[in-house]
Amino acid sequence: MKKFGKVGAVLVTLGALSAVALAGGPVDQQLVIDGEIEMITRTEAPDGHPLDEVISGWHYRTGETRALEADTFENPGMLFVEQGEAAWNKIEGTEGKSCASCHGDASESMAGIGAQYPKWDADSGKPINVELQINKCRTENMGAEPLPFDKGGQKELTAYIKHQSLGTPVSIDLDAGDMQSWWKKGEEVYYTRTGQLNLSCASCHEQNNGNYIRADHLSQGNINGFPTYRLKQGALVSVHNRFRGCIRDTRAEFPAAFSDELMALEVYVTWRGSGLSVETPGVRQ
Amino acid sequence: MIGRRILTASLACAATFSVAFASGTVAPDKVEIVDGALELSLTGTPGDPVEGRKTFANRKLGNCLACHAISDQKEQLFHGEVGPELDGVADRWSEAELRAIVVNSKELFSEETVMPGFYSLDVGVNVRKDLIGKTILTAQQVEDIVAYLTTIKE
Amino acid sequence: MANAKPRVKVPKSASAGDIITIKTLISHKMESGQRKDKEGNVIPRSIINKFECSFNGQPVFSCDIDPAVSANPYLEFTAKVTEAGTFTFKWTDDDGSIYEQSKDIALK
Amino acid sequence: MKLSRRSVLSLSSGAALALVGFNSKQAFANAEDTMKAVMEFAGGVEPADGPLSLDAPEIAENGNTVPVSVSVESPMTEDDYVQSVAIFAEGNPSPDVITFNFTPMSGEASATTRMRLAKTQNVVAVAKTSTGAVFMDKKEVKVTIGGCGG
Repeated sequence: MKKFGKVGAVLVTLGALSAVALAGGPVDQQLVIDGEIEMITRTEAPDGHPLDEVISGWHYRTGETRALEADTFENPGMLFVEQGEAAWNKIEGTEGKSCASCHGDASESMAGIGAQYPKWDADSGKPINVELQINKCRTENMGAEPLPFDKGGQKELTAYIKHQSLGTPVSIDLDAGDMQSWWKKGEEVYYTRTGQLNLSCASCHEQNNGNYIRADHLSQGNINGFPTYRLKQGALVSVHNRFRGCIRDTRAEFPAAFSDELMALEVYVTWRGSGLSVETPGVRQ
Repeated sequence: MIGRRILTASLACAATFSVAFASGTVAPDKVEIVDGALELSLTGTPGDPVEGRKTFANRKLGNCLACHAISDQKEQLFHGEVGPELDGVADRWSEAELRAIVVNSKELFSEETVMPGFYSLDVGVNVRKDLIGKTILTAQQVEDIVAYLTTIKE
Repeated sequence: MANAKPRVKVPKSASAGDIITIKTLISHKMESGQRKDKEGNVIPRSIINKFECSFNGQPVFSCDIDPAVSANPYLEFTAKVTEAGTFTFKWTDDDGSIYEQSKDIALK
Repeated sequence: MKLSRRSVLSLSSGAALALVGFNSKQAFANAEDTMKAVMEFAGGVEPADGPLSLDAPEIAENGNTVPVSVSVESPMTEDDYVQSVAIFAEGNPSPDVITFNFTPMSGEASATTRMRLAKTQNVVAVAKTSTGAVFMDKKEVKVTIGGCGG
């Protein structure tokens, strides 16, 4: 088609403008947290992945933001991880138990665990994430109310649990139960265009990762840093909050947190980031 | 694939409608892109390039700078790079082609393009309730942007 | 703010005459008083407005904070160590709450 | 029920309006207001160029959290030390950001914090010494604009 020739010719000259030129693409740097923990932030994509290399969103942020994540003192997300630790030890519910009553020291009992979620839950016949696993524990073992979405310390406790896997490569078990069909459903959600702006996750994070959309440097949209500290909100942001925010921005109605649609998306997007170190709490723009 | 229209109308046929359309506005579901072009104004009222320049930059309206860089708007910081740079766009495309691209570029390029249709009901699923049946821009805003783009020559 | 909780980083020891770097971070939403809620009402200002650091009772560093400081205020500054002792840190909230922390330092 | 834009936003667990530092539509300060604040801080002394440096990113990834550092070369003795350094933002609703107060026990006159910038603008730092000298430094920080119009 002749029109494509024209478009292609223009693409070559991209970035020639001077109205604040932004350097594109992921930054070539290694993330080492506190000068000790060497993080895997770029790795070969798993079989069947549409991209060759899986890259953490950390590489797409500015030097100042990258530095914040590399230092666990300067990372403001760690304030909330500490609050999550307090929640871990807090006795709640009719059974007089805290998380620690059964699981003890999280640095031992939860090490590496966060890297394996979402996980197949045979009881509900669905995948569950860390947030829902916490609620399952609360209702079944603690005699406590489930935490509502993003409230009651849910983000903090989730971040605390996932932080115990800092550095562990993301690896979810897609052979368990019916995980394959949830993966498939998640893939469908990922590629479905939504809203008046008619965009899918792939429009930005697969087709355009590395490009700037205005001044926003599009990443691959991996979620290995979640719950993540977002500079914009000055707070921890959960995966489902971000999913909903992105879908809303396409000018669409957006699904409920932990709905089947978003759980399937979490399974699929987590898989897309397979092999990346858990960065929780990441620091993003 | 979402509601791609089959192009059946000929240019001559579109021309015969011009009298009827001159006094009114073509509804988005009546727009017919023919051979990658839309010869006739959507409104019959000439576009205003000065308004078009503003609509182009306005983040609530065209938000064109989100994806396209253009030297003519250097006073605006941060131009995106998701779509092609638009310098000299009027040398590469005719007014009728530019109108078609702004209205619904999916009919010219492919369904794969990221560019939204700014005067099209060819949209994604689950459109926000208050926007159902509405286009991103009005017909006149499209005409204004087209008038602006036709001034962008090398 | 009920859950404001400070974090402070001070070296455990230093030689006499060393200038050390101190980092502090406290969780606080720093409501600027310049925003409106969904109903259009101004959300009242609620910030930490003052921070003070002393060493063995002597003032080392302080600051007066305005609403333009980000949520979860971060402060980094230096102190000259002349003797072993205790650093105390104090944050003052608009609502009158005071948050305090202290850290000991030894001489090498 | 017809959902208004506002009610739709309210469904989004407060992500849009409730959490950012400043509202986007409000009056902003300007260079003139800022100079007024500077002169008040400086006690009427005209600031000069001097051993004060202000460090902030050329492009801030997000205007709600912008790192900023100041540093003044000074002997920091009882006789000659930097008393305070104030930071102002020319394009915020109010120019005041923070005032750092030092003592000889500070060892150095340097400090770092994180600030909110409502838009691309100049950031100004002014230092006052115990000997009555006043220095100023200024830097433009470009604040990014998000892609999704929202």
